[in-house]
Amino acid sequence: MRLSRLRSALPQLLALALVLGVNAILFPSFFDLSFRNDRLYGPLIDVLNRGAPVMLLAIGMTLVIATKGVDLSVGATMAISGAVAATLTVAGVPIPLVILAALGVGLLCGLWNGILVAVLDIQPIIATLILMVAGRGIAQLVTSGFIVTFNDPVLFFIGSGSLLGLPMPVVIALAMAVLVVLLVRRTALGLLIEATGINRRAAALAGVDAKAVLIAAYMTSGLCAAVAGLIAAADIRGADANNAGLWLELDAILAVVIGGTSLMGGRFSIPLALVGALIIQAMNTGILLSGFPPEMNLILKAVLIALILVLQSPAMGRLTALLAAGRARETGTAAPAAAGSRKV
Amino acid sequence: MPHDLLALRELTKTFAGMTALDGVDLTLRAGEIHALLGENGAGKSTLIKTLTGVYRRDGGRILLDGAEIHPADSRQAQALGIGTVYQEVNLLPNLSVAENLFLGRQPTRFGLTDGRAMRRRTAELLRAYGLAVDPAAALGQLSVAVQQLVAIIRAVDVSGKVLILDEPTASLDAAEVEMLFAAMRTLRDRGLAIVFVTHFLDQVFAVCDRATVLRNGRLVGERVIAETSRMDIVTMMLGRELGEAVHERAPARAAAGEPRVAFRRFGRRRSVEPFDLEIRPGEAVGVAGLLGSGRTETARLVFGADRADTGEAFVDGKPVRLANPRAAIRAGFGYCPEERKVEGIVGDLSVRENIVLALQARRGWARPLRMREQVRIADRFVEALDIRTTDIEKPIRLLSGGNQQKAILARWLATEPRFLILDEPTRGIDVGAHAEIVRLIERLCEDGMAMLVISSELDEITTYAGRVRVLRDRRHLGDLTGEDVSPGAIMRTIAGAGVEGTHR
Amino acid sequence: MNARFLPLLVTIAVFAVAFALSAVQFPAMLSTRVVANLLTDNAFLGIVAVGMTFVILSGGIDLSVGSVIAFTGVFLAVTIRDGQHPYPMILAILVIAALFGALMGAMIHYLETPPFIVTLAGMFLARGGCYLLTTESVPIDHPAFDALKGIFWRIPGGGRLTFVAMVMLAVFALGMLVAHKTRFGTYVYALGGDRTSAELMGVPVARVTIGIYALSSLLAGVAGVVFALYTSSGYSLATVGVELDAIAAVVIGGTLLTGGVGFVAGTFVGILISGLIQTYIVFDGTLSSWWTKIAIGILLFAFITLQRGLTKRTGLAAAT
Amino acid sequence: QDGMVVGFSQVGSESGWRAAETAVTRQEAEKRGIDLKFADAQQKQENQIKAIRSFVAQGVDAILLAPVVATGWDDVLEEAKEAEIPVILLDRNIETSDDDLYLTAVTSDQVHEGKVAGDYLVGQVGSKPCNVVELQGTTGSSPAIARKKGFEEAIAGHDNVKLTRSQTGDFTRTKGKEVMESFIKAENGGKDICAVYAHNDDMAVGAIQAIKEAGLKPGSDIMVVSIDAVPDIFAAMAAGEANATVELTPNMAGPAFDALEAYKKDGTEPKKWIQTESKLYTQADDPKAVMESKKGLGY
Ligand SMILES: Nc1ncnc2c1ncn2[C@@H]1O[C@H](COP(=O)(O)OP(=O)(O)OP(=O)(O)O)[C@@H](O)[C@H]1O
Ligand SMILES: Nc1ncnc2c1ncn2[C@@H]1O[C@H](COP(=O)(O)OP(=O)(O)OP(=O)(O)O)[C@@H](O)[C@H]1O
Ligand SMILES: [Mg+2]
Ligand SMILES: [Mg+2]
Repeated sequence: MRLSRLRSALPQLLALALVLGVNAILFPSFFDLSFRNDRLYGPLIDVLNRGAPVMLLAIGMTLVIATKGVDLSVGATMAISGAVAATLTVAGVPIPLVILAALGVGLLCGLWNGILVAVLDIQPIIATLILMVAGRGIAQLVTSGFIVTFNDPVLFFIGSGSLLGLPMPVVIALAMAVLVVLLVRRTALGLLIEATGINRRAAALAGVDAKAVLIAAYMTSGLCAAVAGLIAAADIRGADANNAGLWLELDAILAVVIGGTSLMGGRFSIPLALVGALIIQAMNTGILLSGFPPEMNLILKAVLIALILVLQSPAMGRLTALLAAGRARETGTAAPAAAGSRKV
Repeated sequence: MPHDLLALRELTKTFAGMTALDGVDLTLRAGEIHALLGENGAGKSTLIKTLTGVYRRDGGRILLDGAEIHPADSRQAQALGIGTVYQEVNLLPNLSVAENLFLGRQPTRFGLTDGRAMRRRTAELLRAYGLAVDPAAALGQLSVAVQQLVAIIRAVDVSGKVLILDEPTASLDAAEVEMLFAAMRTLRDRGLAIVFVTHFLDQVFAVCDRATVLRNGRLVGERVIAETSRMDIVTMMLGRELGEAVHERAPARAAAGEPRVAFRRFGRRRSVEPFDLEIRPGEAVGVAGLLGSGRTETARLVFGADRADTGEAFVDGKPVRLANPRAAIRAGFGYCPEERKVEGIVGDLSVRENIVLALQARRGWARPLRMREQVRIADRFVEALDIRTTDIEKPIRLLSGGNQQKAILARWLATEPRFLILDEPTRGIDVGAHAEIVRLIERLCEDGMAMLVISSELDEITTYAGRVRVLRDRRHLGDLTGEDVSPGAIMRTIAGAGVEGTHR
Repeated sequence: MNARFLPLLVTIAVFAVAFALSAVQFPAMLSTRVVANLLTDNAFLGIVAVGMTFVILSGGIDLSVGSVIAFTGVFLAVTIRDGQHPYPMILAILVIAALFGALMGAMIHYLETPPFIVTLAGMFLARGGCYLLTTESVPIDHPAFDALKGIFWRIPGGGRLTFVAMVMLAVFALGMLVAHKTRFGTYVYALGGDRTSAELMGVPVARVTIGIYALSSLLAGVAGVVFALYTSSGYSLATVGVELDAIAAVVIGGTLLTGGVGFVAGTFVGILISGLIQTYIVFDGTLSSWWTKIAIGILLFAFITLQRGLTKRTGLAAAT
Repeated sequence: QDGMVVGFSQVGSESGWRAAETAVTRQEAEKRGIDLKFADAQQKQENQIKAIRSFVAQGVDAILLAPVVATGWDDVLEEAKEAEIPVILLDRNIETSDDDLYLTAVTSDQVHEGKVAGDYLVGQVGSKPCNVVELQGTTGSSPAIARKKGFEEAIAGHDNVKLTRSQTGDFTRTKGKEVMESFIKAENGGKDICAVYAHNDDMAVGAIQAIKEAGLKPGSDIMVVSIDAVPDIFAAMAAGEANATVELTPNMAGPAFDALEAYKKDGTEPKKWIQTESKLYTQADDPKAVMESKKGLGY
């Protein structure tokens, strides 16, 4: 069971290894790690640290995609939560309240999306597109369009502090991942989400409260986006309503899909979505370190994604299986298929 | 003289570690109807899909008219003159009836498809089969039975040499089945070879010339129908003798006590006219009627899947609101829907998860069933209902059709319902399991469950139902009880004779 | 009428009502100039949206179109600057675009990978291709090119039906023909309805998938040419995010993102609706940057809920 | 005169500077009693063209255009000209075959901005060797191209000043910080970097944080030079963490309205290019005071 799960994660892990390997070729000291300012320091840590927001988004996005939906509004939600946090901090509101407000706003955004999708039955992409467009406007409304800088040690710590040798954003993202994984796997939520995503009609007839499940998924996504927004704001010590989280929804969806969760809903894996997020960030960091001219960034990304696609494709899996079987036949050992037939 | 039209030799197919077909031979002659028989999971559907190239075969040869063929997909098989109706209705619900019938071979004019000609020819075809359906209607809006008929008409129309029908009669009633048989005989006489998969032995003996029997993916034997007996065939399929007689009439139980569930003037506009219904503990009420008579609608209404707009419902004398399935489940209801593929199975989930789904949904998300408990429940029902699967972790969509049906039944039994609604519970279930399920229904009644069972098989209904509700044109005509619970009386009631006599 | 056309009729009705309301508020909206502008200004978007309709009908998605438009413009601008004649270059880029789409379609089919990632990679590649050609914005200045731009039909009342608007209308007409009157069109619907069933019924899935993405990219190429005519230049940062605008127009037009249900004609109304929202906001002219965004969101929401509500109600009534 | 209706097609609100420009334009219009019709194009040329067309259809008295890109305006400006509506360009010039299509352009010289920044750096380092890393604006955007060009002109011929790394930071703080982190990793923990040149202040602010978090001192260990002069960079300068910035004034509308009013009154043709000043601010210019003075401008 354990082993089979590891085997199903193989394509993603291979892809990550591939990207890291390419990075190490382009930038030899890529794996250098040192201890500085109470924390680990080095390109690998940068990958984790910079990848934290997309990792967070990917956690919620995985659940939404598992319900056969998609959440385009996460970038905008990040902007709103950052804007709210910054504005309240500047206004002198105590920090615990600020954080609660920022997270609450995220939950509210998720609730809105969830109601549109589950109750009003609007297609997820268009339902969340509404908040994607309007949300950034709301964030700018909160900040009046300029970058609100703040000065608060707690928020600074969230952005650039460290715990157990790891940067805070990484710690928060991992904690959130563990929390959500526990939430969906230790309760029946995961099963209900998957059932709803695969066959909503059958699930509803079996007594699954599909509406509540959908709303819960979008609210989790909103919450994750709010945390990511808080981190993004804390990172630059200011809320940039115009650019915070811009286009990150695409990265998050990409991470989830690389992680093997189908956009048609159903079976999902949060850990693999995190691996997906790391693959994307490793690509970005590698490009920055490599010293190629910036005009090449997108081409490099495209080529890498294409490579990952080929590597992960089921067709490729069959091909390797075929080769393996062929080799087995050549060496005279029975092909696994034949062995199987004798057993049954 | 009939010659060997299609021959399968040593056909082998394995799925990840399990052998579904193990060197199977099959010979089809021109101008014969050939039954392909076997238990659920014996490999019938797999054989068909391997033959038409949907699955890549791992070994063996396929000869058509003596020449080896290698269809890579259903399309190429069609081009070779092999038309197929696969087990689940595999048509496109979003296209019109006409488009479904002519997909891939629409008539064209000046390079553009000629919609009018297509609809005209569709109307002709439908008329020939007595279907009053608008050719331009979206297929998904029609009942499963009509969809099944459309699939058959399409396959018949595209097959030039071989017609394959995988359980086509599962959702048809007697009249439609007769019509289908008439068409099959005509085609046979025209020299087609027809493969016919069914679990109804009556039908085998009614139309088939020869039969090939599979068991566990192996060929058991081939028989000429005229020279063999039912028992012989059943024994070949099961590998043992079928214990008891299948159609033994249960002693009519006098249902006693207060009603478990009661519905007063329950109805819904444009669906079913208001009706009264009471079911007592230990009572199984059968529901009979023609296609589209409103049986499925009645079941959905009673389960809260469609909301009733008039009337009230009572459980143990107390009023309940059946606003949605969840409310019904809370009240102790269970419902096995008719459309297994769209409303029953959750395809990518495992057999285990499908079985525990309803129970888990009722407990709520916060009170998960422990893994050990889930496995125990799943194992128990896999054993009790003899669900053939290599592994309870296998995605349910990979199970054979009949075994999927059993798993859905298990899903509801696991919730230990007080009132169970079954819509065509034995559809696609083999003889052995059929007897099991009939026995199961009887046992559940003995244990005091209240049941509403819809079935097109009147023989079956009369076995376990002490009372039969008859429907026509979305109206509940009334109940047949006692000696009137017989296929003949039901047929007469449906047909309109003697209604007055039984209706009270 | 057939129930399948209901969402389309509702969408048209919603647009008509909205246009009437806007015209009451701003009578200038009724001029032929505004109506003609609506067509001209959204011509390139309409053309890609037709391709996107096919992709979405088949149950897929194409994120690369915005970048393909930009690449087409940059390619034309650079080659014409370097002395090539526009017409052969237009032909060349259309062929390139179609091949590019076919390649994506082939990857989607043969590697069995989700269209989302494949076309996202395509989006990066085409945009990166722009940067490789040039990062600057390059004007297009060629008599043959200007000749195309010069074609228009003057409508009474000051409006002009420009060449690009005519191209868009032609593409919509052709799109409807292909969707509803060819085998390919039916195959597209079949794929979106249920891929497995379609395959079992003998739809040539590989060919159709490749064809769909080739068509989408080809139309993105046409849209790129139209955009180049519209702006007389090629710019590598042009039309960022247009794929989302196109998807939104398709979905507003009543096509289901899950595939199999929808109309090319609906997309046309979708384009008009999104154009109307923009025009309305510009006519209003009092909204700040952020209120502009919020207003777009609110109007979008209003349209969608109205459309859904009406479809549901009339749908119930029609079911009698 | 009074009650003139002017349409303003703004690029969007992608940065603090942009928001300030919008705010100042509104203030200037209000001061003069002009009815400003504002249209935000969300960074899309097609939206700007649509907006101008709508302005023409509405019959405004004049149009202000802050073009998102230099090319592709001929046709729509032609339409405005046919309707006899004067168009004034703000903060960026356009490439056109016919200068008569617009009344005047109020812009800075962005190549010059880059050159001012480069000259400052060259002057500061003297003859010492200096490896500079560059944070570019959005790839393909005209300020990024021009500011790079100007800077390279300034350091050309000074062989001790070298551009060793150059990446895009998309004009944002987040990306500026991320790219700078990588540069530091790539250049021997930052020890091989003498200065960072950022195409705008926002990226510079991000870079400053990255430098600090790497344990280095921005402003001394690594010099920071940037462009725009938004308030936050003055705060950094006051703290000694940034060295210089080149001002790009958000008040483009003031001169534009002046020219427009003169033109409307008696047909005075303004100059074709009204160039705004590209003033260099350093730590010596009392950054705190400058910051205060900019507070009211809507940054
Ligand atoms: N794609 C697949 N992957 C793995 N196993 C499969 C697959 N398809 C079928 N099987 C297995 O092969 C066996 C034969 O299934 P098949 O569908 O051919 O049975 P059948 O004879 O048609 O039964 P039924 O009467 O219930 O339709 C079953 O055990 C089933 O679980
Ligand atoms: N022969 C037919 N011709 C046209 N439409 C039909 C026919 N049979 C059924 N229908 C349609 O199918 C729909 C489904 O009916 P319903 O599900 O109530 O049938 P049912 O009584 O459950 O029968 P079954 O379950 O055998 O299909 C009805 O709306 C009916 O109009
Ligand atoms: Mg079968
Ligand atoms: Mg039914």
